Amino acid sequence: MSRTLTPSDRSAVLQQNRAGRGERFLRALRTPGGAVFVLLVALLAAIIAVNPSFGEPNSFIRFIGRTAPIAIAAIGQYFVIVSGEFDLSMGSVVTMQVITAGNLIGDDDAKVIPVLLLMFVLGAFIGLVNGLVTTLLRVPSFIVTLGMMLALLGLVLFWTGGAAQGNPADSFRQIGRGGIEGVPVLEVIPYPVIILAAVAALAFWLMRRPYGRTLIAAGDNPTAAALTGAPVWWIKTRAFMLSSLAATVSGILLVGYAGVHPSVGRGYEFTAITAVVLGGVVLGGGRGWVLSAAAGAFALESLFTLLNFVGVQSTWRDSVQGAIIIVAVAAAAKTWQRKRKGTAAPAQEVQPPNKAEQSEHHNGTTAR
Amino acid sequence: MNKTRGDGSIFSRLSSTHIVYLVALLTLAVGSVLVATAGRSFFSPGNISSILTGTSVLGFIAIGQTLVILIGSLDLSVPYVTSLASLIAAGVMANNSANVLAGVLLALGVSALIGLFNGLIVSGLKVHGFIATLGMGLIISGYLATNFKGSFGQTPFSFRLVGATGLGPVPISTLIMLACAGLAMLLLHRTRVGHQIYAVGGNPNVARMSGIRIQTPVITAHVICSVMAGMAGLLLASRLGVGSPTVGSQGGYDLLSIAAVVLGGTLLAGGKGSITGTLGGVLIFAMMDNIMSVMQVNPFLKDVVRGIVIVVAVAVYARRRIVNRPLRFGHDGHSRQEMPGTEEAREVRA
Amino acid sequence: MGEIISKHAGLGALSSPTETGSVRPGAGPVLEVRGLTKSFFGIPVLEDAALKLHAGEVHGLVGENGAGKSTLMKVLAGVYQRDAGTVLLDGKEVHFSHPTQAHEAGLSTVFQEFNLLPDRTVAENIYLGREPRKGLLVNKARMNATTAELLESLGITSIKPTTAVRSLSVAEQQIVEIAKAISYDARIISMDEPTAALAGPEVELLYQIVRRLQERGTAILYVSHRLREIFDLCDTITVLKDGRIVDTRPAAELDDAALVRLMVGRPISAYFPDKLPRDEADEPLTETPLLALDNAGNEQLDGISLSIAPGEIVGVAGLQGSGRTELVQGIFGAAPFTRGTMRLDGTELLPKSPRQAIRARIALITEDRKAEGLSLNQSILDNALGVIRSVFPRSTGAVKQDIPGVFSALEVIARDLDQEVQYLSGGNQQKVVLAKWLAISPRVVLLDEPTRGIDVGAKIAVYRLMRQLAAEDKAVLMVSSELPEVIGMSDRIIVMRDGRIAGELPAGATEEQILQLGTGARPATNSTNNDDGAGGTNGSVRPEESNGTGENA
Amino acid sequence: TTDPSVTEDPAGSAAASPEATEQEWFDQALYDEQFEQRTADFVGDPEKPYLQYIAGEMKDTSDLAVEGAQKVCFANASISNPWRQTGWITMNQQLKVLQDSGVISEMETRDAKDNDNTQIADIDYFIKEGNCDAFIISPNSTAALTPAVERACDTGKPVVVFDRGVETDCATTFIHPIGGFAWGIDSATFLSERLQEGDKVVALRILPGVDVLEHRWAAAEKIFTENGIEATDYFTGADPTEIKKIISDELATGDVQGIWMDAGDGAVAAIEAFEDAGKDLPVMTGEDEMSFLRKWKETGIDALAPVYSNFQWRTPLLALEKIFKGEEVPAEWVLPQEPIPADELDQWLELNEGMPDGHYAKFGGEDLPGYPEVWQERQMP
Ligand SMILES: Nc1ncnc2c1ncn2[C@@H]1O[C@H](COP(=O)(O)OP(=O)(O)OP(=O)(O)O)[C@@H](O)[C@H]1O
Ligand SMILES: Nc1ncnc2c1ncn2[C@@H]1O[C@H](COP(=O)(O)OP(=O)(O)OP(=O)(O)O)[C@@H](O)[C@H]1O
Ligand SMILES: [Mg+2]
Ligand SMILES: [Mg+2]
Repeated sequence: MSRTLTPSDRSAVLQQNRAGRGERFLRALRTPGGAVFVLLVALLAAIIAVNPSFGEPNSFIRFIGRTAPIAIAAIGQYFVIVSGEFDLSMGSVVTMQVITAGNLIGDDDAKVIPVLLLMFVLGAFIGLVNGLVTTLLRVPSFIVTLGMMLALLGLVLFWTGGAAQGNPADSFRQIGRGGIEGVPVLEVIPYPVIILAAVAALAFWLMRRPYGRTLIAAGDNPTAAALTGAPVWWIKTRAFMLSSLAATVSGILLVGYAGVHPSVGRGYEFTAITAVVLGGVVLGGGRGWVLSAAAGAFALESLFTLLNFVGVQSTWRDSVQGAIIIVAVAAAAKTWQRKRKGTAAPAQEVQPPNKAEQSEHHNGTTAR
Repeated sequence: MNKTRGDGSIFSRLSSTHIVYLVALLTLAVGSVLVATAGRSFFSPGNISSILTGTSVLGFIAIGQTLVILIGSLDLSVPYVTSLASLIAAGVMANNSANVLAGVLLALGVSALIGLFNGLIVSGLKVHGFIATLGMGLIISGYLATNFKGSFGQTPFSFRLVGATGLGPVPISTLIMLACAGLAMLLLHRTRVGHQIYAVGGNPNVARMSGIRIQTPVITAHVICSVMAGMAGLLLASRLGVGSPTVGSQGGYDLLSIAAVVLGGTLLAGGKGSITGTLGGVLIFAMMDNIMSVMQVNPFLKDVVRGIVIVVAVAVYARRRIVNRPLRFGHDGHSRQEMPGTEEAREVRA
Repeated sequence: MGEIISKHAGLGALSSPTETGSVRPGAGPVLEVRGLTKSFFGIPVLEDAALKLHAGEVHGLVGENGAGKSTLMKVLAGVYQRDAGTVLLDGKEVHFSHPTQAHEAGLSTVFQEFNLLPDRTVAENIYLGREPRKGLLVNKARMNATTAELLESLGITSIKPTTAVRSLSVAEQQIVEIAKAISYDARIISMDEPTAALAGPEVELLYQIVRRLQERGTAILYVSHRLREIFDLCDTITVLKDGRIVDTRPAAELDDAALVRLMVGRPISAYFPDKLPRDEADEPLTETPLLALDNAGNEQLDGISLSIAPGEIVGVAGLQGSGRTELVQGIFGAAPFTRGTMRLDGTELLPKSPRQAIRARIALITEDRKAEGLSLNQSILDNALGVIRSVFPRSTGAVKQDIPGVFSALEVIARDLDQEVQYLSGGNQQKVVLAKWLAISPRVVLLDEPTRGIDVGAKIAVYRLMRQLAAEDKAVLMVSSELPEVIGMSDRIIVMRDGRIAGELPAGATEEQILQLGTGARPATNSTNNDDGAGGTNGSVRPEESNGTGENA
Repeated sequence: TTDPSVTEDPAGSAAASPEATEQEWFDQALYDEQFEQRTADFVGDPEKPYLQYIAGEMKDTSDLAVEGAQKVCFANASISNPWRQTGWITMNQQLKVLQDSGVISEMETRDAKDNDNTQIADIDYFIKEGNCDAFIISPNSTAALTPAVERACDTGKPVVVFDRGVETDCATTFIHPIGGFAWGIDSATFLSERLQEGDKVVALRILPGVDVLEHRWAAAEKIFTENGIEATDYFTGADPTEIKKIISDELATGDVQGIWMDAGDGAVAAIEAFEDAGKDLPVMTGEDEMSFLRKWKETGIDALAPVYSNFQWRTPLLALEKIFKGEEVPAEWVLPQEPIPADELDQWLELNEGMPDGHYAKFGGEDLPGYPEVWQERQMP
């Protein structure tokens, strides 16, 4: 550190310069990212009100277990969205992984580990391609991943003739289906719950690491990020890889939970994006917390479950979901607005365009 | 559009619109060869009309989508609007040519209303277009699934003719679509709201500071987009002879139209793009489909090709350097001709 | 809207006041502000501000960063809504909820932020939202014609109405913004730091425009941090401090020192701090320059050769678009050099990316804070840790400890480290940028317009910092459009023109010498006085331009 | 509709009254007819079910007789689900046979990807450009495709419609298994016999609005209500994830005695939901899809596999063979549609040893070239 400034007592200054934990927590709850937790609690309460048995530890833990795949997908999608991009290829990746497991593992337990590795490599590779095409070839990620979505699914269906051989060895399916039996209160802790916890913890940790902070900064203002020496292309590419890897994990869980079928993973990208947005993460990047994204996924699932229990005609479910999304996001938007009431330039939506582009021309970063 | 070229600068390369049509030309060339190998003629009236037919439905929707994307939003609700419109039209007409006008007006009216809601949600509630229209789409799809079991209503013969007849190889529907495109261009380039659409898409704050009320253009764009989707619905109703709750989603027109628009060189971020380009994009898709069908490509592989073409094509435009500054010196360091920019800068000082 | 256009015919003869009857001698103030109060969620930004603006008066509004100048203007322009107070236009109370209403009431504004659409033409930008129409359709011909007229009437012959703004130089873009504000044919025009992006000649042009408007009876509210302009142009000066009006006085009663005292509240001993003695503890200076460029060049620059010794401050002057920014961006690898060599402390290094440069401990404080310097939605802390995190992640923890100290030393004013930087005023934002770069303890510090649009207090902080860095044997390269600053701070001055180094001047060179090199002109009369001086400049510019424009033919 | 008599235009009548948007899929006449057809006896060799038909009006095709190999144009709705894929594979193998025997020179196929509009365009293209000697059409929907099929008929060339019907009888022949109501009757009666009044059945349906499927449910619902069985239906999009969630939630709220499915796709997930919840397995009807048959065997549940005869994909080409020869064909070619009961389970399982889960037991291609590899690898052009 330069001798230019040598403050008398650093730690002391630190104290006075940082708001207390409690205050920061309250401040957080008032942002959309915090509000989603409140929404989640409300929904769960409603479900239990309608159907008390849902509140029992066992069925509750099972609920968490079955929500794990979409929550993990949402966490993956979060990395991409917070960096200002989209990943529409997620659903296709899930499907691909499910089919891969079905066709390559078969009943052969010995194949489980190698195929598992292969799946992760595949996932990472797809993310890499999405990322590189987006950052280096400067194709909007919406388009890149849309193309990937079409191409990937087409390839898988072509390869399998539309239907997988069958379910893979049970040892593999256990990952998504089984759990630790004989736990006191809960009776069972499904593996998906444990995996979700691990993934969430990892993501949370990652977002507090320099990488995570830089990722958000890059989503907020790529130009500035690049000028502070961040390799924006590689940072975003890694976000895409994380997204595909998350999709891979949900794929693995789904093979266990649902079994192998070409329709597994259909529409996952939109569900995941919806969840992330419900979690108060701003499309366009630069704002939002990873755990809120996961919470968003749970809120969405709880909503469906609630509708189920209330006995809403299943064809109406789409409509309710649609309405909820709009309302939730509108509310979030209001909050951000109130937060910066009177600002002429809500900067995360627009930055002075030509300046942005000038420097885009100086250094190869894509300004949104 | 593309005023950037307007300033006669020697450095600005081909506009993306040009490239779109180069790509289209390429597709045409490759197509005619491939089709010939399959023992067919690419340019036979039958084939041309089948290609053009392929353009009209997507064309309508893509035109609307262009406006919405130009203003920096998106519309994912189009497929459902299309279905709804087809149902309303067929339902109201009920195989009676007297009701044609009523059917058309009602269908378009309802579509416009949906567009209005989209616009209000986006501009008023400040909900990202992606979410707003995703939600709206879900709401409508729920309504359709609940209230319509299978095809419904019937369009009278007179109305079916629209989808069936054509001038030579050119279907009436395509002509109508082109007419709409013409109107959209007029709107964009020769009316205030058109300029405002570009302005707001380019930078909402600047637009606001310049005294534009953001709502107006946003809502206009969304309304027009939905109406166009409605037009597509009408065309489908006329081609199918009935309304169907699934025609829209069958075509996957939401993502496809967005792809077509971007393929047409319009900036997904908004503020820059053209209808002409979009038409090019739609044409490319139509030709690709036609070629692959003639070649009897495996249906699953068709999507693979589509996906790759979209990305590759867009990558091609993206490669072009954003000409925003005149080069002063070549690589050899010999000073280059200067662009008006710097030269004028000097005169201003005088 | 048609009538607006027709009025412009009159604007063509700006200089003759009689044409527009808007001068009402002896009449009361055109605009009067009473007890204006505005706060952003709790934090008061303007408190009980009062202001009188008369027809034909140029009213200077000065104050430190964050004093509330821009906010005041935005409230008047209808961008923000006032919390309390009254705004009287011709004695009638008005309340603008949208900029349009302000325009219609005859009040237009040149905002501090960039306000044009790069992809639209000049004409389209100027008439945005009120394009002349024939029937329903926009009448482009008419629009371009009136734009041409307007620009001509402002003495701008070169900018074509059909040019895309993107292809204009930054200076021209600023001129277009001013033209736009005038095109509303407003009776009141507020200008928020209109010269922030302008160098000598353009400033000259602005002077002329302001004076003509004044003659014509337009009332002008003028914000600037360049005191000289304030004294050159303004009849009355209002000083704003922490959202309150400190004083309003005729310009004649004030001088620099007095004004600064009012603004800062404390007397400034020396505006430009003296050099600091080297720390004896340091090992003696080596003779090798810390940074040396030899015949470097790229698409924008050519034949750049310069060297900076440790502990030296080198100033870079030049006109808008002369390539100063490209120079620093070249050294920093943001717009890499494609030719020539660069040596850092004797070792060959030609950065191809900022990352590479930063690894070599080169820092660049960019010209445009908001677009290139900061992630506006991120907290002060996150911004300050930006570089460390992306280039030296391992040392993040250690640096994090220092940050609060750095901020208190820089006297950053903020709620706390978690506040998002978008809510800071220009000066404080700039300090955040500085802190971010100090964190890597750089060897070479490049500053591009480091004091652009920041207040006296912040400026002095920046100057002190530069001296400090020099005293620590860093190499400092400062690009600036403010000549006094360049002269006051530099050990040597490099003057650029058309992407080449036009020449080098020793410390204490005069503004004239710099201008002469910068424009390639014979001695020009000092830029503060009227047209013919610049005219003279012009006469002599032409022949020497051959290297640049000659090939245009 | 696989069902001929949906020829009266529901639209016209429905459109008359707005509230008629709620279409009534149930059709007593059709129901009764198919009820009978289930037990009717079929003309032809039981070894070749794909050639059997219920005696009825025959079409004389002598004027369509031709010499030499003919070109066939096939406008397919899609191959977007395992059932259609299996059939498509079988059809191609059948084609090979007829090509070798010189009946058919080539078959040009256009796939509409589940899109009415596209299929209409495809048919028009065939008419204009295909120089086809005969058309095979598997309509994507009933009403919408009617005009296009009529246009095909107007060419005077033989037109074979199969699977779903259209609202015209201009086609030379219309091939289909008995139909949706029969399916509904078989499955629902089975469940009703096994369950008591007041028992709960969860009906898992793929999607609304598809007539083939709606008829299955229309019949089943009728029978359930008659027998006082409480049936709640869900749309699952055939997505196992959805199915499993639905069942889990149902089991969380109360016990479920029976599962009814309008297609076996995803049946496994339904059973597994019971296993995971630790409840005793339900009485169940699925389909002759291998995944279900295998799970059935493995769990030994009390089940029935209704069949929507996949072998019908062979028939169109064979029908054309007859037509080219000038032999008469049934105007409406109703193929047998027999469910697989528990006692036949093992037989069908070993017959389809090694077939993928998405394969259908009654695909009827055992005697075709490439059996079994082609179906095992699901090779399609
Ligand atoms: N939209 C906003 N939200 C919250 N605070 C704001 C907003 N805009 C300005 N402020 C605060 O109001 C104060 C005044 O800002 P303003 O921009 O008016 O100062 P200024 O005098 O223009 O400073 P400068 O000379 O740097 O432009 C600053 O402290 C700034 O942080
Ligand atoms: N005509 C132009 N179009 C786009 N960007 C420009 C133009 N002119 C200058 N810029 C940008 O503005 C900044 C200033 O660069 P310029 O070449 O003008 O050097 P300069 O002398 O530093 O000018 P300035 O005083 O603006 O710093 C750079 O980022 C440059 O890319
Ligand atoms: Mg300001
Ligand atoms: Mg500069």
